[in-house]
Amino acid sequence: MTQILKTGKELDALREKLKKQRESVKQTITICGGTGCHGYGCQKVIDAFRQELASRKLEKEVELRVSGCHGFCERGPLALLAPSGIFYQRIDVADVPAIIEKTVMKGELIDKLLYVLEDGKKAAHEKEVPFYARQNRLVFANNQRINADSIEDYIAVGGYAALPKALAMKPEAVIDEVKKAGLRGRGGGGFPTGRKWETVRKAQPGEKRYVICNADEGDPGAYMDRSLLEGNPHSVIEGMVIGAYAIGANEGYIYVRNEYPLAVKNARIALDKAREMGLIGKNILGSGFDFDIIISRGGGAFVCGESTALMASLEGKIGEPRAKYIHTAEYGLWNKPSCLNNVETWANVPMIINNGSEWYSKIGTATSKGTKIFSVVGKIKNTGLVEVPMGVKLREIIFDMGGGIPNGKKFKAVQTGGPSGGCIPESLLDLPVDFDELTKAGSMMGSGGLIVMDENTCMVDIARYFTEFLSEESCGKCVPCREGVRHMLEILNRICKGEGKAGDVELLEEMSEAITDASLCALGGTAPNPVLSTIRYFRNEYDAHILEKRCPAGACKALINYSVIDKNCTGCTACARVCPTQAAVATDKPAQGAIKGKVNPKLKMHKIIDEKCIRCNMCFEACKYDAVQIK
Amino acid sequence: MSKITITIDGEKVEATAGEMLMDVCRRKGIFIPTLCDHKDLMPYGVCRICIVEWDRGDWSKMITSCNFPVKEGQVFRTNSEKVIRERKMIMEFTLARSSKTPEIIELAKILGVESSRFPTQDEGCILCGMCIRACSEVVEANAIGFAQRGSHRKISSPFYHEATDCIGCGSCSYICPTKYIEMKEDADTRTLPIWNVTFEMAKCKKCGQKIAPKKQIEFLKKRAKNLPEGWFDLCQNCR
Amino acid sequence: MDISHVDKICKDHGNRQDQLIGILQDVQAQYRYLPQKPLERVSELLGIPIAQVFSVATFFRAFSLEPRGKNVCQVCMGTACHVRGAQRLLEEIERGFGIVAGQTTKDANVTLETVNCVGACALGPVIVVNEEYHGRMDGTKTAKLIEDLKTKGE
Amino acid sequence: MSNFSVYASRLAEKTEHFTPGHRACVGCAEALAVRLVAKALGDNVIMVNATGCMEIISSPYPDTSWDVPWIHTLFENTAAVAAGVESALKVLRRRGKVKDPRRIKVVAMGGDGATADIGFQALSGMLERGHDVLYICYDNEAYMNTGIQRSSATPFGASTTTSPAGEKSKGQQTWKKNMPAICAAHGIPYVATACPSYPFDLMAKVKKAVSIQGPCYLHVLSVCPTGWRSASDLAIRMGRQAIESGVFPLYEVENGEWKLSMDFEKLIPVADYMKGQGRFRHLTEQDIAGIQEHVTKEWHALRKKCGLE
Repeated sequence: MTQILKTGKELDALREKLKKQRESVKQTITICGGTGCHGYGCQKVIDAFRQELASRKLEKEVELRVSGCHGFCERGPLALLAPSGIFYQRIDVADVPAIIEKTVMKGELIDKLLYVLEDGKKAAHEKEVPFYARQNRLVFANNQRINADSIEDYIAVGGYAALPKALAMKPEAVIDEVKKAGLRGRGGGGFPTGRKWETVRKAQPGEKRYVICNADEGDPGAYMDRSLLEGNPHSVIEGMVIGAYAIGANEGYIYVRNEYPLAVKNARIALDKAREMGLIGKNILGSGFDFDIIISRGGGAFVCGESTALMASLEGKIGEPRAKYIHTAEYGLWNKPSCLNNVETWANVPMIINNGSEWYSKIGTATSKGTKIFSVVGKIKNTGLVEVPMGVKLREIIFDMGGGIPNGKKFKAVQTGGPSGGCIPESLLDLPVDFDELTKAGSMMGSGGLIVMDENTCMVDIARYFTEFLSEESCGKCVPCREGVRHMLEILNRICKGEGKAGDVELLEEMSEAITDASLCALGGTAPNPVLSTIRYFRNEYDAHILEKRCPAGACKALINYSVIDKNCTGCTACARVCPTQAAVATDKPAQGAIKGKVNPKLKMHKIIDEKCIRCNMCFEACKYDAVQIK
Repeated sequence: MSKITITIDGEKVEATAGEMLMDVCRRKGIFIPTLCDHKDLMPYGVCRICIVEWDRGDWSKMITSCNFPVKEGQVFRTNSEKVIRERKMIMEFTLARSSKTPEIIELAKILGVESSRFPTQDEGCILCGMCIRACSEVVEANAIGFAQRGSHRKISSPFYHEATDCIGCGSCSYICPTKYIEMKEDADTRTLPIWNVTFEMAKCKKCGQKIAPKKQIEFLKKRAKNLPEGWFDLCQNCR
Repeated sequence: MDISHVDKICKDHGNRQDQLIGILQDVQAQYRYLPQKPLERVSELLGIPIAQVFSVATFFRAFSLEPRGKNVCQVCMGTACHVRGAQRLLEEIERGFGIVAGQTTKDANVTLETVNCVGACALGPVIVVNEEYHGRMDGTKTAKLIEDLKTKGE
Repeated sequence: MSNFSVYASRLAEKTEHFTPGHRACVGCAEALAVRLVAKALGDNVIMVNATGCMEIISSPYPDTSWDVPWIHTLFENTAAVAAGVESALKVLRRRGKVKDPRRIKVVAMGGDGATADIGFQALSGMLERGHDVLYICYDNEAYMNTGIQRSSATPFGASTTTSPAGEKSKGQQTWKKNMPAICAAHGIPYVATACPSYPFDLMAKVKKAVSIQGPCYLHVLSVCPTGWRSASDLAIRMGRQAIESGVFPLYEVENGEWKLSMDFEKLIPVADYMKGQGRFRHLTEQDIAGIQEHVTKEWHALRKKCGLE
């Protein structure tokens, strides 16, 4: 039976009750049920645990929790055991009986499931793992403590405590608190959240107003919003209710990407539960304040990260932005004052109300407060989500938490801010991460994707990739973005094909000025950033492509050749078997390379016929003896 | 509406608060090129040719004058080097798209652009959206729209078939700045090939002259109230 | 074509204009693409002009106005996947089925699409087949995936 | 283009460059024509205005109806002055004194007397020299400003003060001079006829004419209730009847190619057009039959030129 909460006191009482219930359980096993771990097959592991527990009749003593993303996606599927705090990674279905048998029942560690530290020692607890050790998990903390679809869990760990507190305050005081905390929008632009709320509150007196949660995380390479909404949707909802109360809105939307089915599902469950308990809906906790939230699914358009485009799309129109000389805070959705913040921003709000602005503003740098979640992906050892206080150096994130570059390759650059951001070279890695510092370096915070690139990543190709992405994602409304970005792409394509001309780089720079200044929205306005930042820091690579017709990273297909290193070729025929165009063929000479220390003269040396080669990289991947080289 | 004073190119100009900058410039006889602005339609701000520089003291910002509501004390430059340079680049983009359209070639010449450095196309439509806006804002028929997005964007009837809501009023053709939207008429019919529609024309009961497409008259009948019986049966001459 | 589903879908969404995209998603889930008749019905029920519904249906990437195959194979082209070689995998699949991204095989078995980031960046490169994630793909795994899909079609 | 009627009117230019408050007679279709032309031209224009009704009514000292540059010229030299303005602009531009990158349109205008009679040779010279000027003739078929004297554009049978109808006379004894054809014969790029009763056709033709480089000629029939002795509320209808009866057909001649703007399966009788006008009141049925015959013949000749017969 769901209890309808009529006052804050009832909520507190319920929390106490749930806490006790939670404490009564002797042991818990928390399995990460984020999308990353699902990709590794965590559902099978979960099912195995369930079965195992059932067969041993341990269901009452051991609680199995399926939580949201724990962040360390690289090592999934992950499990966290309480109260022992043991942390297991890369779990296989076959390991499940052993975990129950040894660890849960006897408290023994299973060696092979522990994380191996750099010095070869094993870490039994999360805190000992460098990836977790240096993080400061505030927003993300509850993700691994609760069942993603359980409101009771959220309440038990202190959720919805900020709500009655805020409802007891005057709306202006709530805004004031957020302003003092120095919270800035986590969606990319970094606009002060409190100021935005204030504008919305003051605009068009007497009119209806809206709060909107932007969960249309379009930045490729960023997925913290997804993880939050999947793992802890109530924190977002709580933030939205507080925000709505502060600005005087009675209706809210969560605009979520349809590509995130689990996030849609969990958010929907969370809303239904919150509504049942009276935490959203009419007369919330007896305060007389009404507020409800509807989920709207996006259709897959990067431009809908732009507030005006998102609102147009909510209105059932095509997602094209409009000029923002009149702010959406004054005339937004259906021409009413509207407050749009992204998932992470909303999730920060309950924390500020709970702990006070003074506490919050102590975290971070002078202009950027609080923590920020980054998704560290690309050519890096420990891919995953990290939450760090603002001001942490990029180097710490990439090398200390991220573990550096795999396969002994060299670090080349890190791309921040998604397609609108820029590439930051090694020389700037000691840059503290905050909104203003990144902008100064020609990039931006964006939603917090950090894509790490190694020496095999071609920076011209990266610029081309982002430009292609933006050209496809441009809504096509205004000329500089639609036509300009397309022409930029055309030039970059030429350069990557080895058809670049002297003066192309200068033309790109000239075009960038007009595209940046004259585009209608931020998509176009920041579209040249990847090109400009790569020109700024990696001009030599452009020159190599244009003047020497050479791709230094060996990535641009038209500028590279595959060949066989004779002395390494063992004649194993792996390349010939995978080659889709019969470009890798055996010669009549015997192979010189040794298999397990032995040269087999019956095996023939292979070669690659360049005219037939389509540079699909299959032979390179297939060769176990490093006999295929890219030049 | 309160009167305000703004500065354009060093000259003090009186304006009404909230008035669009382009209108103020026009009144002062300052030439602002545009390809997508129309007085009877809501500003859309897509051709971007009308950009001017908004002087903020120690920094400046480029804004489009067609949809920029002016406020007291603002300072603008409509002919700074930056404005001229960026307008030229945008014009080059537009010219590359519509390299054979006389109206575009002429405006390009005015802005000092003789040719485009980019690969050229011969697209009659510049995607200014005037036809679509006229159809929805003025006629309220909402018969046409944009299809696709990005560089694939085009104006289109639903499903690229017959525009079922089209009433054949021809406003799209009338307003099209590049004369891309054709309207053909013969003795009994009117055709708008781009929307795949042909209409039978209603004729005046008295003189037999064509009045308008029958569908348009039906559309009007639904909206116009209190008109005399048979008002739509006669042409303007015979009414 | 049976368009009675459309009425239910729209009703489930409260016939609200602000649910247009969600409704179109559900209509697409029902018919595997967006046929004209159901869209006209949506237009009628929601009071949104058909021209606008059509614009929205062609604007967003998620929608297809052409019938899609029995299996939908999506290659993630997000940045993380790109730097880990997603382009090559896409080309491999294109070769494997003899179609390019956005097309459907002649036997209507497989539709190949690209998506801009499915938010599983740690798994990159990712290929999603019928909403099932295949992470850390390489040439060999992809070749197997192609074979599997081909057998499914038989 | 004729039936843009309903919605296009809402999209038409609303700024007036020939502003209200002028002294034209009630129901003057010529003032209406000038207003529409000024609208179509916009503000980037220099007007050269011959002596005549439009000059007198728009510029009584110290007022003016014009909010574009405007110069008054004599009957005989309008086209010459316009040619001078255009040449001067060229020179000023070359010397850097005119910096506006736009083409500044020079438009000359005059009545039928200033065009077909007194200013005829200057016009012919301007057309022949190829100046980039649009010449617009507002034809009200007599010298109305000075008291309704006949001009060479007065139609056959019309009674004016110098071609009065009486016992011995049946009014004007010659057929109307075909100015558009004469101008077209100069081989200029664009000649057209128009009438304010068809405002969108008129404005489209003006816009087309100014967009064309080189001399262009536009002949606008302007109903004059005072001089034609017709009801002042019927000027628009009378204009339509002139076109529908074939008395004043609407056509364009673009680079020597003739094109009818409005074709009719069946023309309305000339008598319908004439009956509302005092200047034709004296004509007998037989006279009108003669005129009808002439009009029909001319109409077919025109259709033939346009390749329709």
